[in-house]
Amino acid sequence: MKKNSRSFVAVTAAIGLVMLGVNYAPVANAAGTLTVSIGASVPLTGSLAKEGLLTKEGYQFCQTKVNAVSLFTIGGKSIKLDITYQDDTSKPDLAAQNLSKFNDKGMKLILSSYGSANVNAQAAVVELNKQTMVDSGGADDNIFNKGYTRTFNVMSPASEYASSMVKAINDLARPKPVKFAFLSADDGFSKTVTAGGIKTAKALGFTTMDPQYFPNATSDVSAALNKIKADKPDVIIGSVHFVEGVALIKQSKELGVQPQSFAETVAPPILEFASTLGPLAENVLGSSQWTSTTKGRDKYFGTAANYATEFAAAFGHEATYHNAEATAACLAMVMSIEKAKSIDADKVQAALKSLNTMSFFGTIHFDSTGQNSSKPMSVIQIQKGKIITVWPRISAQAKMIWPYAK
Amino acid sequence: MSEIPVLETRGLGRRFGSLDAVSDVSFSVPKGMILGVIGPNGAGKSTFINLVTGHIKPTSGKVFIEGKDMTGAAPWDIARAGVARTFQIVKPFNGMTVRENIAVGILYEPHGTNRMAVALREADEVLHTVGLAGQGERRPNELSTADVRRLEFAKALASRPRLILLDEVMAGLRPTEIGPSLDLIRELKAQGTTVIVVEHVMKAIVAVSDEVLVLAQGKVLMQGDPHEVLADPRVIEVYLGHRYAKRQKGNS
Amino acid sequence: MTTTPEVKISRNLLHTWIPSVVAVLAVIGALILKSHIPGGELRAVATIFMFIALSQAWNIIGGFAGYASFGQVVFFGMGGYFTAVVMLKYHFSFWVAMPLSGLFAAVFAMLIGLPLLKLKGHYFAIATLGVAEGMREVVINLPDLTGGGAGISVPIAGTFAKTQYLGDGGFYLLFLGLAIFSVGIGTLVSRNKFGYGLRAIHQNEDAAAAVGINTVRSKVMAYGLSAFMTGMVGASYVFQQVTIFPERLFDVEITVLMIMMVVIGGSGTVIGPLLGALGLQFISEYLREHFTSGHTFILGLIIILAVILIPQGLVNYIREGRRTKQYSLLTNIRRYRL
Amino acid sequence: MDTFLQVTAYGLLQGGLLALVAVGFSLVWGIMNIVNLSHGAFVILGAYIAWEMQSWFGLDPFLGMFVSAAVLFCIGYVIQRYLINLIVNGPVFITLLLTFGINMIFIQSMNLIFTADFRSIQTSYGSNSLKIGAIHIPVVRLLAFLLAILISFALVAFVKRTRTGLSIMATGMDRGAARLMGIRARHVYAITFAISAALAGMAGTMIATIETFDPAKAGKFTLMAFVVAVLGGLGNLYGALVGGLLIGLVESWAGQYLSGTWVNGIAFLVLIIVLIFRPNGLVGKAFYAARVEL
Repeated sequence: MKKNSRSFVAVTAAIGLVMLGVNYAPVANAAGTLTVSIGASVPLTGSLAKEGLLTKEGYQFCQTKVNAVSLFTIGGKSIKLDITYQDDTSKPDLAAQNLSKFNDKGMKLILSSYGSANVNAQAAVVELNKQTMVDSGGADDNIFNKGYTRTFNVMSPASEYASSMVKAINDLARPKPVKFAFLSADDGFSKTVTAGGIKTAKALGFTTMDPQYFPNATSDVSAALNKIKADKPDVIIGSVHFVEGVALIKQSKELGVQPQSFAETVAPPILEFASTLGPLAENVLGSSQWTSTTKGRDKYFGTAANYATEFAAAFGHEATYHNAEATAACLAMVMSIEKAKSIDADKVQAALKSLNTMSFFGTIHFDSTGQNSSKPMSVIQIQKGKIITVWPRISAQAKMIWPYAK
Repeated sequence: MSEIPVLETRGLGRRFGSLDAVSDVSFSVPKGMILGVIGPNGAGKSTFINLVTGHIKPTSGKVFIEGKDMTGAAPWDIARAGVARTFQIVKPFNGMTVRENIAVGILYEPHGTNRMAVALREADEVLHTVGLAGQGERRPNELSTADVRRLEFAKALASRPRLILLDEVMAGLRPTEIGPSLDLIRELKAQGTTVIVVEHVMKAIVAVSDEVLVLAQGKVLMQGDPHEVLADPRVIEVYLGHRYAKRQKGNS
Repeated sequence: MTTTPEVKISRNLLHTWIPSVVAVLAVIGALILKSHIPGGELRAVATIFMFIALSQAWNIIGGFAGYASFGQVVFFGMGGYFTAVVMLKYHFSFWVAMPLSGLFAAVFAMLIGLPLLKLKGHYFAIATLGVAEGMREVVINLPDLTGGGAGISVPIAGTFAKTQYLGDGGFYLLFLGLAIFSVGIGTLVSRNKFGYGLRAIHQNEDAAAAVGINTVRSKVMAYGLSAFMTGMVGASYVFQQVTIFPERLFDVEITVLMIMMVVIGGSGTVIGPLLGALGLQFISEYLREHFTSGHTFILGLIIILAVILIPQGLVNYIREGRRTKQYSLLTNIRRYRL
Repeated sequence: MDTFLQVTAYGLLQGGLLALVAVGFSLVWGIMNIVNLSHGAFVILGAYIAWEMQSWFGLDPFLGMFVSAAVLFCIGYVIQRYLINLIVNGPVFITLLLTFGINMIFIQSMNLIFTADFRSIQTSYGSNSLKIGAIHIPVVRLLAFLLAILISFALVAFVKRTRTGLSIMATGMDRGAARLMGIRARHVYAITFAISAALAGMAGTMIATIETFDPAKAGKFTLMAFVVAVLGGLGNLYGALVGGLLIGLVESWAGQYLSGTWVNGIAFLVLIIVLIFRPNGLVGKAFYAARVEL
């Protein structure tokens, strides 16, 4: 007992010492440069590791590019981005805790984690710590309806994900389909997406069936398909993530569910979607935050096409919209720093509020809740294994193929 | 025998599937008696004990403890009614010291102390009684086979039972170690405790029992004076035949 | 009888005040530490406290009674959701909601415990795991009450917030309090009749019943107590996190962490789970910060080594060593190898 | 009616896949009393190996699965012989923790080697279905289902007919006695674990052909194997098959006839009910349940 108690004291003391000894990295001040320390907690392990890595790549690309061009100075010093990464293992509590640790080290500027749950937790902490965060990975509306003022999201809101595809079909599909079936994962984000889609579809006069839900990240959506099969919908819209998205297409084939068209959120613009499904992926519609034909340009990355080329050269794979979102978030941060002529979190926050600019990512302009609601989403279609932008018409690379039979 | 018997069973039976492990066992044990229970392997001796102590629920019949119907009662209720037991396959509490093993029994005795320190002190007395003095701080798994048997015995004694059922406490003991155990059983009787001894060691049973009950195929074959029972040809036939003879030879 | 036991007992009594003094010093140390570390570190240390409380809670049912509650997180989740719902919908103060959450979890545990605690070993483990996974589904499928997959947010400011957000320092103290409370309960249980009854049940239920222990009642009580503590921790976690989601609140990994901490520290002891929580949480936090891509790999290695070298847990290893004067790790390996 | 038949058929097929995942897990648990928390990681590793075989050599997954099985057999042997054997006589929690540690290392290694990208093995026949009336029977799922049945029978034949199989069984029942009979328990344990890992590898290949996989999915397969093994019961090599089919059916029916997303909840409810009324599982033997010690 005695000995154990002593070891307890020793361990407590040791922990105390180590924690006191944590280094508070001051803003390094080399001659002529001003280092901007930015904290980024991203999921590098766990269920969101894949998207987390894409997010990190996007941030890294931004840092390299911005540091290389060095387009403005503050007080005569050129800006150097220094982004510190921490793994949050795909868990909201760690995503939040990492931000507080950044705060300890004086990092007030934050680039977000990936996933609505993670970003939701982060947004609360950002408010408390008076940090300023640009969000590239959490689009769920319920992050932005809480009155937070320090989180800014470069993405189009969740309600646009399915809506944009409904609008595209309304706009381009001939003969026009009649009946829409919505299949959805049961997480908050996907449900918001579905609700938005149904609202738009009804407004445009389409018939909508009751949405069918399945567990988030399931690889078996057969129950939902069996339920809608008899009603023969013309279009199946899936609010899904990658795994459910692939399952939806595969199992539809297996079960003989044959609508005129499939449209899915999130999954189709991911590169593996086409390679995983092969011919089954052909002509599936998807909504994307960004494509290489997105309209707009900025002084760091040029156009979306420039971005795509340079990114592919730097990372050896095509840029996905997750990469672009992350870069865009970082870009919004940089532009606001330039505008504020300061790296103070409050001044950057003020600059973000009034930011209104074009970029390789399209419009970046935050509404009062901090969402980039004026940015339209693009609709893509897998055509011959390639991700082709088909809507809005202005950035379309090819015509939407319609209808198609599976 | 106008007194209420400490233990009485009426038509006690237990059926496992289509097998009658024990059937129609009726007998009674008056206060202060040492009853020996014998029978060949599979005769239902352990099942019988388990039926009395509530570890197995009977499918027929009744169990009365000091006149009270305890049929189907939970083992702890039977323990609290003053019945203690040992297990044929010893079940010491391995995570605790030998003293603590005993102390648990003392703590959970209805009229006992609730304080561990007191219970530990009392445990030392029990350990002394069974010949484990000085072993109190060891772990059961560090004891010799004989000492583990003693511990099993001591655990049963800890709750100061009025009836104690000993399931082969002498199995595996050397002849020299059997003597002290028998003395202990006699001492229990002297203190007024009723004892039921289930044994394979025939010599021990004969030496200590006031009466012997013979189980065969789950039924009572006969009950009576040890020497008379052992001399009975039916008993010799079902059970003792070669085994007892062999043992006698080996012991002489 | 002899005089030796008397001496031993008085020595034991002497021993009892040393841990108390150490405990008081540790608490004072923790309070001093609070004013010396910044918010993020406070949060990290609060998480350590949280796991101390959780591992102590698990230790009651898993360590003492030997029932491997693999679904322990269900009480964390239900306690958490109870608090979130009553704070959001009924405007409860957190200080009322928290103990109620504990009670809610305890009552639930005792209800499911009646049938489940008849199961043994892995079967109990999987059944409790089933309850946890099932309850998560229930929470997801009751969106009107729980917010479903979209999560639920506790009011922390404004008119609906009866209790203002505590801040990093406040939660540090709250979790410290829970840790103290749980270590206190653990100490009490480890020394009293109830705790010895549980240990006896752990070793052998038939033998425990034979000495008069009401095994059913003891197990159900232990499960309830364990759930009570876990539920209160869950409630506090929810308040700290503000917005919560079913995936995290019913995350099986939280259970696994509790078990790891208890087993590596030394199950069935009080100091073991405490050290386990402290050590493991500290190491994993350190690794995560310094080895961004390889931290789980290293943590896995550490766990494997710890399990092979000191399978009985740190505290039990030291205790055995002191008793038998045998510290060799090789003998230790020999004990459980084939 | 068609819908019911379709749902039932699909549930059975899905159940076969679950059985395939669980059969090795159940074997190791039954024989050695080890709950292998790294089983799911073995499944995923098997999927990766088959995927690599296809992408490098164009090997069809139904051939590639033998490569997966062979590689995992070796890995499994080494892990049991040189790691798990070291603590196999310890309390159950020790083996749980050890395999959890192994699991962490495997998952992180796969994360680093293969990245967290989603993958899937593509075949020309991948999503084809046989049509029986209005019922669609997906070909690959059917093959996986048949494989699960085949493996269950093969395993029983192996255990009952071969020397190695008999020594595995004997060791499972009474290690001491088996040792006295000259059975090398260390080797037999390692072989048993190796077989289990090999079966996980085959299951992984099927998973890769039917669905998508990534390292983070490992935990899900371990959990399902756990449920299926308990449900079927230990000590019966058909246990996994029975448990798998039941879960498959229940989930399928629940998905079809209940609203919302209750499928997993219902599966676990069935599990708990079965455990309360039949603690040894549906076809398990009491010996294996009683033996469990903590």
